[in-house]
Amino acid sequence: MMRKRRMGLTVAALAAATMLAACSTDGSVSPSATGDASAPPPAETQASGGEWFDQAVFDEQFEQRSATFEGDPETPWLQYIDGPMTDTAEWASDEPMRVCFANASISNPWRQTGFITMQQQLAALQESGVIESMEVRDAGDDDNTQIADIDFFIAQGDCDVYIISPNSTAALTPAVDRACETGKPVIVFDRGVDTDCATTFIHPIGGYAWGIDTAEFLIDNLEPGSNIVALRILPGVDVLEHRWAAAERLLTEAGMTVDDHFTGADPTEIKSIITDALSAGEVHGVWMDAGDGAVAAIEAFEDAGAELPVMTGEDEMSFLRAWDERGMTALAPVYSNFQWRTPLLAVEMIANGEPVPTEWVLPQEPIEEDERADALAANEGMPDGHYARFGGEDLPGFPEAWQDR
Amino acid sequence: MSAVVGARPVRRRRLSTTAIVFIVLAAVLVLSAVLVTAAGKPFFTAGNLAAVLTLMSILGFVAIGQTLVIIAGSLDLSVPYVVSTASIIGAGVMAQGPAGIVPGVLAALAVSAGIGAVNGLIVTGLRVHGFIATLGVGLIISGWLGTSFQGSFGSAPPEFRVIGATLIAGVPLSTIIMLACAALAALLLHRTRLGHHLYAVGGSASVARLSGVRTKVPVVVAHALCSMLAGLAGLLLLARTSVGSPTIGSQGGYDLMSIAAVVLGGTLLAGGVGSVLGTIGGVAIFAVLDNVMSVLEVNPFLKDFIRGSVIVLAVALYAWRSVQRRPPRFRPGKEAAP
Amino acid sequence: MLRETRELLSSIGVPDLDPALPVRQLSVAEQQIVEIAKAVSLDAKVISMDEPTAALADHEVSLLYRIVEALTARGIAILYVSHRLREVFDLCSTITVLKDGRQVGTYPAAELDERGLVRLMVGRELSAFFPDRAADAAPGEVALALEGAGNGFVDDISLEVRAGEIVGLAGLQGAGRTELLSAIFGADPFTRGSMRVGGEALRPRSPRHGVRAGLALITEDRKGQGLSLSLTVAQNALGVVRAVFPGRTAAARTELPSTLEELALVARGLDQEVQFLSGGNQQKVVLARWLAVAPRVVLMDEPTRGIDVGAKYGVYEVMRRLTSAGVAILMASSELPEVLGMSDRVLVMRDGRLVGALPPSASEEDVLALAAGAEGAEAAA
Amino acid sequence: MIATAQRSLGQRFLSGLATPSGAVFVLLVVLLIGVIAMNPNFAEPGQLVRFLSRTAPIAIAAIGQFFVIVSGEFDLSMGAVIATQVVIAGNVIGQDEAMILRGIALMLAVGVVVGVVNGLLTTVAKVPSFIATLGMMLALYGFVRFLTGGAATGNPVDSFREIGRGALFGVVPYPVLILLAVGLLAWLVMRAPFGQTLLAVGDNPVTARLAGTRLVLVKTSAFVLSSLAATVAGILLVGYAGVHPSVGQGYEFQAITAVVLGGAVLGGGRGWVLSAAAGAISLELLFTLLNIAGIDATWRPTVQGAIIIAAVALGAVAWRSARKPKPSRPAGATGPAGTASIPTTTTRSGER
Repeated sequence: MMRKRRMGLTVAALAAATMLAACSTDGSVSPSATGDASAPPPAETQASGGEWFDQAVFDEQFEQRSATFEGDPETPWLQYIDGPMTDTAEWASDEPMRVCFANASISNPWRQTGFITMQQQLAALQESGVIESMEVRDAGDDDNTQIADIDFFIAQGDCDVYIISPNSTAALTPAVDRACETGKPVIVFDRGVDTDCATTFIHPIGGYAWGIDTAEFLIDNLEPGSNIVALRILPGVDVLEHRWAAAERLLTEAGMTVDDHFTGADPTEIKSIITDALSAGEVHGVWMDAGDGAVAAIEAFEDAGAELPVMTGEDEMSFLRAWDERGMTALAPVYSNFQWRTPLLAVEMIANGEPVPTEWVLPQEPIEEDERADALAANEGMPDGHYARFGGEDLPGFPEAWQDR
Repeated sequence: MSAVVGARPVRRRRLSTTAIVFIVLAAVLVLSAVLVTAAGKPFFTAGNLAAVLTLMSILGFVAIGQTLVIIAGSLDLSVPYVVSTASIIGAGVMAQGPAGIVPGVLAALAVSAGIGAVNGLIVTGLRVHGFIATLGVGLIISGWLGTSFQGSFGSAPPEFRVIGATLIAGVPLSTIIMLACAALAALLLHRTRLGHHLYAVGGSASVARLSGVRTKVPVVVAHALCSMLAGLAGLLLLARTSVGSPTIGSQGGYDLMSIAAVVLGGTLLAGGVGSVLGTIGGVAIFAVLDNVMSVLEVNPFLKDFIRGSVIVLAVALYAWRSVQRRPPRFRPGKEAAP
Repeated sequence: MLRETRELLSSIGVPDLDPALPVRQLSVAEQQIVEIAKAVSLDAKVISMDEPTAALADHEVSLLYRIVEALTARGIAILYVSHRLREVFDLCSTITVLKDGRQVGTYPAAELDERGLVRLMVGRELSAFFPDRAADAAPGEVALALEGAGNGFVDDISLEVRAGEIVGLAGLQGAGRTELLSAIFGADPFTRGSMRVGGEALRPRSPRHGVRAGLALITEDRKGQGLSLSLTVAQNALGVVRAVFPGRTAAARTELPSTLEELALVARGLDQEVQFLSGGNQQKVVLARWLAVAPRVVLMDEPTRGIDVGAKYGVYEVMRRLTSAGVAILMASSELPEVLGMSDRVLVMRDGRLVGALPPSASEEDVLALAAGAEGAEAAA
Repeated sequence: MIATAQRSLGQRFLSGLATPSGAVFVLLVVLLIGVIAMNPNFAEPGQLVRFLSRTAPIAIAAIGQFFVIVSGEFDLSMGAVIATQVVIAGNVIGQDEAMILRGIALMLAVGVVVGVVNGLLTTVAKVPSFIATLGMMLALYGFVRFLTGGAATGNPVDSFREIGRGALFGVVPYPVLILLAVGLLAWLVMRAPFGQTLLAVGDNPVTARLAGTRLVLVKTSAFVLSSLAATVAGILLVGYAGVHPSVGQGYEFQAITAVVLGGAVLGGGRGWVLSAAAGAISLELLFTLLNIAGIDATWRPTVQGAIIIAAVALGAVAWRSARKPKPSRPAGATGPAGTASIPTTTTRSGER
């Protein structure tokens, strides 16, 4: 029975597939147009399935850390590294634009903070008549849902511009391609996709830069041979994997002993891991690929009566505050949260027919000890899950919109 | 004997649970259309219907399999990891090009069926409750996935991806395949000996055993079929995303959602009673609900709240109706009929 | 499939059972028939029947007799397990006696009589099937009274049970005896009429209400409704006290060993799970459960179903002891000898109503005629 | 007639260990020895107490889950309750010491309400508890995140966090004391008529109802105990780790696993409450062992899954063999006991 059934299913699937290859379909995809392997994927995502470290990208981001950024440092969300520009004259329009935004999710504090910033930016642009409306679909961290969301936007035919914050790189590539085929401008930000069809791909320098900044800081502040515990959220997410790939490479080269763990961003887990590590021996340094939960790690040292480590966290407020209160040796790397403003500002530029950088690399500067006080002062009253470099101080809703979530 | 038979009062046919599922679905559809229209947006557009049907198809595969397992009196929490495994294996084999499609599909389904058989053997042979057995197997697979695959893996050739992106008369091909599987599963349940045995074992394993049914076989087969359907879901996701992904199954939360959809479709969680048609209705209710919330741009967090409430309310509706009662002989009220 | 089923049912002599009905809706007798049909459909050469009549009323037993005869005529061997000695002699050609897991002996049926069979089963001579009534037995106050009571399953029930009295409840399967008992107990409450317990007007709305009022219900389905099978003897025996009168638990626990001793319970210990006890010993645990709350009225539904002759006698003794202590007993049973042998009065039910009362001196035929609604039977009542 | 001969304490202890509820303690000791062998530091009293302190929340959650499981139900909303309580602690108590008592009262009230709703949905509305509590889980997670925009404002005041972080006289952590108190309380509850009735309800609800049990009340109480345990676990976790939306996530599955590891049977009627706590501690020891053994972090779920299945499978075998009946023999019965059908009778009857 079972075999018959399985064969039946397979046969049915295959028959359907061949039949469809023959008959023309109204689908938004045709095999030839999905750009199978025709577009050279950006190097950042080539590591799929294996080792995440990519020397070329590492070198590139190493350079970009000290690159000169075009534009006003007062508005870092508009800065970019000089490079190829996309001509947008064809989309120039006086009409307010209807924006369709396919968001991966707002399931962590970083994305929540960014989304608030984005909505405030939207309000400002609606005020100035650039944007008429923004329809948001939230995929709840699911590739399949996000693909359906994008296809829905395309089928609806109601969008003047697409903004996509992909849930994952490779899986969303075909859907982004389909959006590009509509001929409307497509703005991709945060995580990338394996196609360069987008009008602009907005992102901070990248995960390697984070890894380099943090590893160099630990190496500068610790003796070779020190024990470093690395706290990572989860495997398989490229922006996070790149952070660790670069840091691990540099730390190991510098002769550090590193021990990495996945925490699921759960502070309980973090505290247990540190406690176990401390019970096994001394821990001199803590490396994190995201800052929320850093306080639990610090408290684990305090509760065990151990000396506080040299530590890298993130520009999340709880970490900055804990760092400040305890006077630790620490660094707050930044994955520029202000990038959530940039896509809407790009829409404004497109509406004006101004060229936009094809790959829009935003600055990404860690907060060092001497900048900490300023960062704390500028974000007075913000909740713990807020990010210091959110870049929304000049927006109309500041600060209430970020304070009362 | 005739006296005994004759003494039985007339048994009135009541609305079947499946009928109620579809009445609820219709109500949800109407309500959705009203809400969406009131918000000034179109609901019954081709694009939107395609979106609903696509959302249905993936959960549909998993839920059909879950129906079989639940009818047999077990349950399967390992499905998300089977989905991911199938997508990885399919993508790995298909990376060589169109020639890999058939081997890829076969390999993915074979491995999925193997995982399901293991689930079934642990449940029947080692007598571990399905909840723990499949939770454990899920953990085992997730460890393998997490260790061996960091990020996406392999790729699907365009010829295979067509399955994920084709519409026939406005209906996604994936939905048609899902409905075909549903029909096969319904045939299996109602027209084959194995199907009858599934109901028998789920209704009461000891009674089934005493009736000469080999109680282990149907449970193992149900688990194998469930995993195979999860594997099909994984392949379909592969066709949609073009790459294998070790997390694609957990992203969708298919374990608890499929169980919820099955129960929403009127199948008894305790086993022995249920239908595939009802499950399709349950899946459709979820899909419409999700779609409406997307169209109305409901806060993502509030979506979960609404989902949870609807599950409970709908199931309460069936449960309230299906409290088993013998038909009364006399009018139960204050005054008896003469 | 329906047609095949109908043919199958005809072949064993029940052409009028609707194959399309869910089994749940069938009476126990009809379900039994389905079981047999299932075995026949598998072309079984040997069919074993374990207490096939346990759930059947005498009237339906004759149908089973016909089926068994039809099957043996087709060359099918029947292994018939029963506590009902009359059936054994009626149907069987060879009798094997088992006791305590061992085979006592196998004899041609013709070589045994009931008395000899009982001796083999019990291992000693039983002087009588039923213990004698206490000599000074005079019924006391009315302990339970119903007046025009009814619900969805029984109607217009009026009866009285006095303290120290055993009232038997006879009727065919499906006549409503079980329903009446559970209505009195509050499990399926009356919706009309009045009820008095010990002189106080009281209509239990729930089993708990019934227990608090001094009622006890010993159900016909011991394993499904009477016991918590995977719990121990002690946990079961204290189950009702703990559920309804938690304050009395300590006292009940102290009394438990002597209660069980009196009941002559055979078990490995108080911590043995009841599922491993024999039917008779399980029934004793059920009795212990209820004795622990000292009920005023005990409702018994098939109190000796599926237990061996020795244990039956033990149950009867407990009933006598209870009545001499002033407890009222309302007992439903399908075994007419038991009803007539134990009861002070016999009430007969048919189609959910009481159709008559008979003295214990009545014959089985009188009871059957009344229960089956034969011509003139009502007049006789 | 009843074999009342008392077995010696040692015999009872040994036969207790042969049941799954006892075997978990053997597992616990084995794992503890394993951990200490790989990291001798762990044997220091201070380390052990700190370990116990950090397992307190999951052990308490497992104790709560036990009540529900033993009554034949599931509570999947536990993790969501913990998350809710954590967020309430962060947002309601905040930095205001005066709010601590009111905050705790609110948390307990929320716990009771969730339990009552779960219980009524299961008993009155007849929704299977798996679905009812799954719905509650989604609804709670969703509602709390909707109200708070996904993140709490920050950790509550330190004096409140002391409950989960501090120690009595700086030696015995409060969580350990609370765990001991909860364990003792749970043990008493299970010995009391209520606990025994709960077992009976889990074994056979029909029998229990006919014995006069108020099913609605008893089962609902089990759900209330479960969400109260989750509330206590939440209070400890806020102290231990601080406020974060992911605190508590997955606790329902961990707690259920711990309860099953502790020998309770899904479906109800069997189990010992302290074994549930032991199951939780064993699970944590297992994670610690994997950590110390340096097993690649990504492989940990695999090892965990395999061990859970193996433990439960062995447990099932243990139940079957441990409760194999000895044939009951009436007093006065003579003759050889045991025939071919029950060969082990004579040799084993002395053990019990």
